Amino acid sequence: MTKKRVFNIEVLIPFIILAVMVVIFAVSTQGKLFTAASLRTLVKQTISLMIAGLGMLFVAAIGGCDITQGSLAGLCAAVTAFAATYSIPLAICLSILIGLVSGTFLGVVNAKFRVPSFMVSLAMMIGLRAMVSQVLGNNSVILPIPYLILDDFKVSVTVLLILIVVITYIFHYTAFGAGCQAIGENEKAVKFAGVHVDKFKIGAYAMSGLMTGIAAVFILARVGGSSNVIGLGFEMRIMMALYIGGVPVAGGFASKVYKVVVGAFIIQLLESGLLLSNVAGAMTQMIRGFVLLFVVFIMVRINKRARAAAGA
Amino acid sequence: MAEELLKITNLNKSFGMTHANNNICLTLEKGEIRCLAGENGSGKSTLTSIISGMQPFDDGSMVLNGKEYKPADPLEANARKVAMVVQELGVITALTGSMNIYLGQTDQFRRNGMVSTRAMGKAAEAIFDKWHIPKVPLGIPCAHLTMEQRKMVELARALDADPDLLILDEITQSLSHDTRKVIYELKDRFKQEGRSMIIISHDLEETVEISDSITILRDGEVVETVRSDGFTVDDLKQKMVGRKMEGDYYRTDTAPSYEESVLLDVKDLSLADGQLKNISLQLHKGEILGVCGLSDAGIHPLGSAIWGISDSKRSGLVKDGVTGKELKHPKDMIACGGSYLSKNRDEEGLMMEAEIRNNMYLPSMQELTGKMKFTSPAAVDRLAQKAYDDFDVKATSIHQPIGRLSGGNKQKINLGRWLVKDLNYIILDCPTRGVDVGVKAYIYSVLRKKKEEGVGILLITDELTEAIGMADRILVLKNGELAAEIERGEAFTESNIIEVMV
Amino acid sequence: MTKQQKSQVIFLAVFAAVLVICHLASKGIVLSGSNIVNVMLHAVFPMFAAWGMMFIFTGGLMDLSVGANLLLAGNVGALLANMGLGYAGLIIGAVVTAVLATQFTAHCAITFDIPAWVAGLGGALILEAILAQWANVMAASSNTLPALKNYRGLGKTPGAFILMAVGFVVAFLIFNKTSLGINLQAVGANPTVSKTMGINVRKTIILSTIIGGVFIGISGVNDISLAGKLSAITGLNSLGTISKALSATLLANSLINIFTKPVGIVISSVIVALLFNVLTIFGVPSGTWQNVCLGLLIILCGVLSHLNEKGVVK
Amino acid sequence: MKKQIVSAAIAAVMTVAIAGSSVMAADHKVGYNYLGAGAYSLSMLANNEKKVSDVLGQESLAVDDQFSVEQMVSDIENMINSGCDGVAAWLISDALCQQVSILCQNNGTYFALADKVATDEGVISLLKGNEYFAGACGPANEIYGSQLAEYALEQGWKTCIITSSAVGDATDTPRLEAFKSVFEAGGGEIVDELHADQQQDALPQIQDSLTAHGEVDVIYGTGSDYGVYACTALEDYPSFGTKVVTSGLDEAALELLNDENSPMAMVTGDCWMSGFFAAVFLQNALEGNTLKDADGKPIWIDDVQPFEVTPEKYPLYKKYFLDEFAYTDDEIKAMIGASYDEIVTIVHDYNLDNRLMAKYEAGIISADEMKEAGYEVG
Repeated sequence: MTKKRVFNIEVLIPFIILAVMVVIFAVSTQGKLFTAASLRTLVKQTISLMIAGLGMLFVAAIGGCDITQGSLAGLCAAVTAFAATYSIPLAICLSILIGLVSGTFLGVVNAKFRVPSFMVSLAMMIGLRAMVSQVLGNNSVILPIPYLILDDFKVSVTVLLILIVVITYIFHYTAFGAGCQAIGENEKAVKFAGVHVDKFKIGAYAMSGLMTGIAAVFILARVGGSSNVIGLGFEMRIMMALYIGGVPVAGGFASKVYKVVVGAFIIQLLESGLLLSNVAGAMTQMIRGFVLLFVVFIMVRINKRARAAAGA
Repeated sequence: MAEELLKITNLNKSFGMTHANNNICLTLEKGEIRCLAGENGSGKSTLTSIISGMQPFDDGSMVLNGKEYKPADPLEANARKVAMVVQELGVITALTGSMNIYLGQTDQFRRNGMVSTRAMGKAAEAIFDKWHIPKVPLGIPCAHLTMEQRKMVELARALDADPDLLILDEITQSLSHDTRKVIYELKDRFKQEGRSMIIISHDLEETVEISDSITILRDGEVVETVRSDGFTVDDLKQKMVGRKMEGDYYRTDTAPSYEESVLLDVKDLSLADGQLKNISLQLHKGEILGVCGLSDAGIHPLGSAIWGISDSKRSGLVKDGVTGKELKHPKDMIACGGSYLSKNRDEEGLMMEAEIRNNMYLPSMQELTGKMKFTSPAAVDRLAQKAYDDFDVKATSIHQPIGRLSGGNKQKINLGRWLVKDLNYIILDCPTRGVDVGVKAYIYSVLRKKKEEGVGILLITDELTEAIGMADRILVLKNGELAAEIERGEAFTESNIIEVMV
Repeated sequence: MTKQQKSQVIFLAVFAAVLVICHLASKGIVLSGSNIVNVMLHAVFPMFAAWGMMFIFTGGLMDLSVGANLLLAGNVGALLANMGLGYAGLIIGAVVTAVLATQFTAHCAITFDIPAWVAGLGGALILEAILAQWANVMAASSNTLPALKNYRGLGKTPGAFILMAVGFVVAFLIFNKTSLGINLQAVGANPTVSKTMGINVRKTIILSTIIGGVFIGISGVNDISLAGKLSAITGLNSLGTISKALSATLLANSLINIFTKPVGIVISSVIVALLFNVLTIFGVPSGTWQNVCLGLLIILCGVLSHLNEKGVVK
Repeated sequence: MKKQIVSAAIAAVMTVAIAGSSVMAADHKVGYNYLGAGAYSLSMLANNEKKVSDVLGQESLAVDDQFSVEQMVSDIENMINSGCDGVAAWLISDALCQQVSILCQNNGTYFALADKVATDEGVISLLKGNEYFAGACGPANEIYGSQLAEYALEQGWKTCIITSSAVGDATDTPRLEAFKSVFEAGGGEIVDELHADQQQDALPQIQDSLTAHGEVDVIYGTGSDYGVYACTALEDYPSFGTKVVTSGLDEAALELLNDENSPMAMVTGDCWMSGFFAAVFLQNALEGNTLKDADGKPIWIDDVQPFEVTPEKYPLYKKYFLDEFAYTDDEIKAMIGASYDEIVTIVHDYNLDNRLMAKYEAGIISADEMKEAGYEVG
C-alpha cells in the first residue's frame, strides 16, 4: 500500500498561481517587475500585509472572523506615533500591547460571552476607528528619523523572516497551533478531547491583535508619521491574501503559514504588476476582483476532486 | 390472508465498506403493525430511511400496493402515502409549528400569493383533531416548544400525508407516559383502518407489546420475522443477539474481579438543571463499571459531567483516586490518566474532514509537547501510526481524511487514539454504537485486555446486554438519581436491571 | 399571553422608558414631532439595506458586496431618471442593477462553489471598480456621476415613509407569509431538514437573493434620493456605506427571540438612527465618541442576547 | 483537461490585454496618484495634473491609492519602478512628504507636491534641500476658511454649524480651524462641529444637529460635497432661513448657488488648479529647468487663492474652466521653460477674472458673453 499524501496538488496550487502570475507580469511589464529594485519594493510592500496575515491565520484557522485589523492598526499607529517622540522602544511595545489587548478583548467576548466574532469585530472596527480620530484629533506627528530604520529593507525583511519562523513554529509545531486548526475542524470534538477551547480561541484572537500591533509598527515606519486613515481597508486586503493563498474560510488543518506568505505575494504582485503594466486606476481593482474569484474557484474545484479521489 | 402493502426483495445498501443493508426481504400486510428490532448498527434506520425516500438503495426492489416503489425523495414517498418520523431530524426552531408541518408544501395554502397562516393553522389543527394527538401551540416559533411538543409537530407532519404506511423511528423514547398512550391509540386506529406502521423502539417490552409482528435484523441482514403473539422479550433478545452470545464476545466469568484501590471517586455529583442528582460512585482498578438507565435517566450527562463538560453548572466532587486531586476540567483528568469517549462520535469525537493522523493526535497534544512547547510532526506521525496499526484501522494511510470511513473504523480511531496512551481509567459512552459486529467484538476484547492491565472502565451503555456481558458492577440510574447498584453474579440479569430502570 | 409577547411588551416598555428619559433630559427635543420625523427618515436607508441583507444572508450567503451594490444601483437609477425616465427609470434602473449584482455573487457562491464570503469580497471589488471607472470617465470630461435633482420624493416625507411602509409590508409578507420566505428560513436554519422536506435549496437561495437585490436597489434609490448623489468608493471601503445597516442587522439578530427579523430590523434601524440623533442632541462629538457608542451598543446587545448560548459560536 | 485549457486561455488573454495596454514611452513619463477613485475633487485634481502631460504629448500614469495611506507609499514606489521620470504626489500628511522625499532622492526621481503641501518646518527644509524636488503647489487652505468666515460675519450671521470630513483631514482641518478662529473672533458662535467618516453620513448628522440646535444663521461645509449635503439637509427645514457657504467649485454646488431657492450663499475655490501647477513645476524640472527662487530653493507656493464664482459668472466658469481648460494649450506649452518669477506671477495671477479676461483678450470669449457676466469690456 502506498503511503501517498492526498493533498499534494492542494499544496502546489498557490505556487502554481504565483508562477502563472509571475510569467504574465514578466511579459506585460517587459521585465520591469523583476529588476532588483522592483523586487525589493515588492517585498517591502508585502511586509505589513504578511505580518498581520500571519496573525489572522490563527483566527482563520479556528473558523472565526476578525475584521478589526484595519482600525486596530490605525489606533496602534496613532498611539505609537505619539509615543515615538519620547522613546522608540516604548512606542513599539505600546503598539504591540494595544494590539494584544484589543485581540484579547475580542477573544474574550467571543469565547466567554459567546457573541459571534463577526458581530464583535464589526463593532470594534467601528469603535476603534473612532478612537483613532479621538487620539489624533487635528494633530499630526512626524516620526523621528531613527524610527525610520524600521522601513529599511534589510531590517524589515529580517524581522519578517524571524516572524515567519516564529509563527511557523507556533502554528505548525506546537499544541496551540494544532489546537486552533482542530477547533476549525470541529470545535466540539476538541472540547471533548479535553482541550481548553476557550483559552485557545482567546489565544488565536490575541495572536491576531498582537501581530496587527507589530504590523502597525511597520506601517507607521512606511508612512513616516501619524495619519487618521492608516489601516483603512487593511482587514480586507489581509483576508484576500489569505483566501487567494488557499486558507479555507471555514478554517481547519488546511490553514498553512506558507499559504499566507504566498497569498500576500500574489495580492501585492497583482497590484504592483498591474501598475507596472500601466494598467491603472479602477481597472486594476476590477481585475483583482476577477482574479480573486477565479483563483478561489480553481482551488475549490481541485480540492474537491482531490478529496473525492481520497474517498472522503 | 390480508392484502400485501409493501414487499421488499433483496434490497442492498452499503456505505463505503459497510454493508448497512444486505439482501433485505420483507413483506408488510395492510393493517399490520411491524416492529423492527436489532441492536445498534443492525441496519434498522438505514432500511426505514430507504423506505421513506430519504436515501436511495443500491439494488433490489420495493413494491408498494402492487406497483414498483423507488422514491427519489420523501415527497415522492408521501405521494405514495408513506411517511416517517425521523429519529434525529427535528424541527426548524425559527418557524412555527404549522410551518414546520407543511414545510416544503406551503404552496397549497396560497391565497393571492401569500401563504395563509390561518388556513395553514386550521389544516394543521385538523391533523391533530383527526388523529387525536395532544394539541400544541402551532402559531409560535418552535423554539418555544418542549421536546415532546416538537415531536408531536413532527408526527403531525408525517400524518399529513394521510399515510398508508407510517414509520416511527425511536419516537417513544422521548415521550412521557401519557403521550406514549396516544401513540398506542394511533396504532390501534391504523390497524382498524387497514393502514400499516413500521416502528423502531429500543424498549423491547414495548416492541413485543404493540406489534403484530417483529422483523429482527442483525448486521444488516434480516434474521427472522416472527408473529408477536406468544413471543417473549427473552426470545426476542436471543434472536437479536443470536450467535453473538457465543464465543468470547462477552465475559464468561460470573463473579466481579477488580482490585481494592479506587481510581476515580465521585461524590454527590449534581447538575443544576436536574439531569443528575447527588450521584456518588467509585471506580476501582481493573473494574468495568456499567451504567444503565432509560434514555432520560441521565446516564449520558453523567459521563460528560464526570469528564468536566456539562451544559449546566456541576456541583459535587470528582476526585482522582490515586493522587487525590480534584478534577474540574477534562485537562485535570487527562493529567491523571483519564479519558472520555462521547456517545456522539461524529459531533463530539472526530473531526470528519481532517486526516486520521490529526484525529489521532488530538488527545495526546499535551504529552507530545516537548521543550519550548515543541511538538515534533514525526512524533505525531509515529503515535498516529502506532494507534493506526494497533487498532487495525482500514484506510489508505494515516493521511486519509476520516470522511466516510465505516462507523467501525471511525470508532477504532476514536477509541484507539485514547488507548495508545497510558491510561488509568476511561469513561466510555456507548462505545459500540453504530459499529458492526466484528468491530464490536474487537472493542470488547480490547476492553477486557485493558481491564486486565488494571485500567478502570466506566461503561455507559444503552444496551443492557453489553453491560451485563462486560461489567463487574452495574449502576442503574433513574431520573438522574442512582437507583441501584448490582454486582456481577446471580442478580446480574436483565429483568433485575429493567425492574429498577422503569 | 405567550412568552414571546411578554418579552415584546417588556422590550418596548424599556425602549419607551429610555426614550422618555432622553426626551426629558434633552428638554423636550428627542420626542418632538419634527425630530421623530427626522429620525425615521434617517432609518429608512439602513432599514432597506438590512431587509435586503436579511434576504441574502438568511440563506447562508454572507455577501459583503451589498454596499458597493447599492451605490452602483443608486447611480444607475439616477442616470435613467435624469435621462427623462423619471421615477420609473430611477426605480427600475436601480432595482435591475442591484438584482444583477446580487445574482453575480450568488451564482459565484452557489453555482461555482466559491465560499460566499470570498464571492462577496470579489463582487465588492468588481462593483466598486465599475462605479469608480464610471466616475473616472465622467471626471475626465469634468463631469460627475449623475446627481439626482428631481424625482427625490422617495427620500423625503411623505415619499420615504410610504416607501418604508410598503417595504415593511412586502418584506414581512415575503419573509413570513410566503412559501419562499418560510423555505428560506428553513434552509438557513437547517439545509438537511429542508432538503429532506423537499425544498429546492438552490432555487430558494437564488430567488431570495433576487428579492434581496430588489431591496438593495430600493435602498440605493432611497439613499440617492435623500442625499442627491452617491460618490464612488474604492478599496473595499464601500463596506462603510452599510455599516449602519450591518449594525441594524446584527442588532435585529440579537432580538430574534423577541421579534421576527423584518420587525426586528425596523426596530434596530430606528435604534441606530436614534443613537446618533440623541448623541448629537446631547452634544457628543460626531466621528469619534458617537461611533464608539455604536460599537459598545452592538457588543452589549451581542452579550445580552447570547447569555444562554450553549452551542458552538464562530 | 478542459479546465486546464480554459485556465490557460484566460491567462493568455490576460497577458495580451495587459501587455497591449502598455504604451511605448515618450520622453518623460509622469506618474500621479490620487487618494481614491470616485470623489469629484480628487478626480479633478488628477485630471488637471494629467492635462500638462497630455498637452505636451507625454505619457502619464494615474494611480488610485484606494483611500489607503500605506498604498500611497507603495503606489509611489511602483510608479518609480515602472519607469516614471517624475511623480506628482498627492500626499496625505507631512510625514509622507518626508518619506517620499527620501524615496525619490534615493531613486533619483523628480517629484512635486500637488494640492497637499507640507506645513512642518523640518519637512519643508528637507524637501527644499532635495535636488529632485521640483516644487510644491497647494491652495491657501487657511484663506479658504477665513475668507468664508469674514463673509459670514459681514452678512451679520452669528451662529454656525460646521460640517466636515473625518477628524484630522489634512485639507479640511486648516480650513475648519481658520474659519472657526475668524468667526469666533468676530463674535460668532460655532454651535456644532460635525465630522462624517462616510461622506453620506453628513446628511443625517446635519439634520440631527439642526434638530438639536434649532435654526442657525449659516452652515459651513469645508468641502463642496458637505456644502451640497447641507443644502439638501435644509430642504427638510423649509421654515429655516439658514444659509450655506462652502468651498469647491463643482457643478453641483454652483448650480445650487444659481438656484434662487437654494440656501447656498457663497462658493469659493480654485478649481483644483494646484495639481496643474505642480505638474508644470515637475515638467520644468524634467526639462532641466528646476524652478528655483533667488536663494536657490525650489519653488514653493502654498497660497493659491480661492475665488468666488457668482451666479452671473457661472456660465463662463462652466464653459471655460470646466468644459475647456483654464489655460490654452499654447499657454501651457509656454510655461515649460519659463523662469521662476514668470511662473510665480502666473500662479498668483490665477483667478477667475484674470483668466476670463485673458481668454477674452485672446479672442476666445466674445464681448457679449463677458458683458453678460458683468464684466465691463469693449
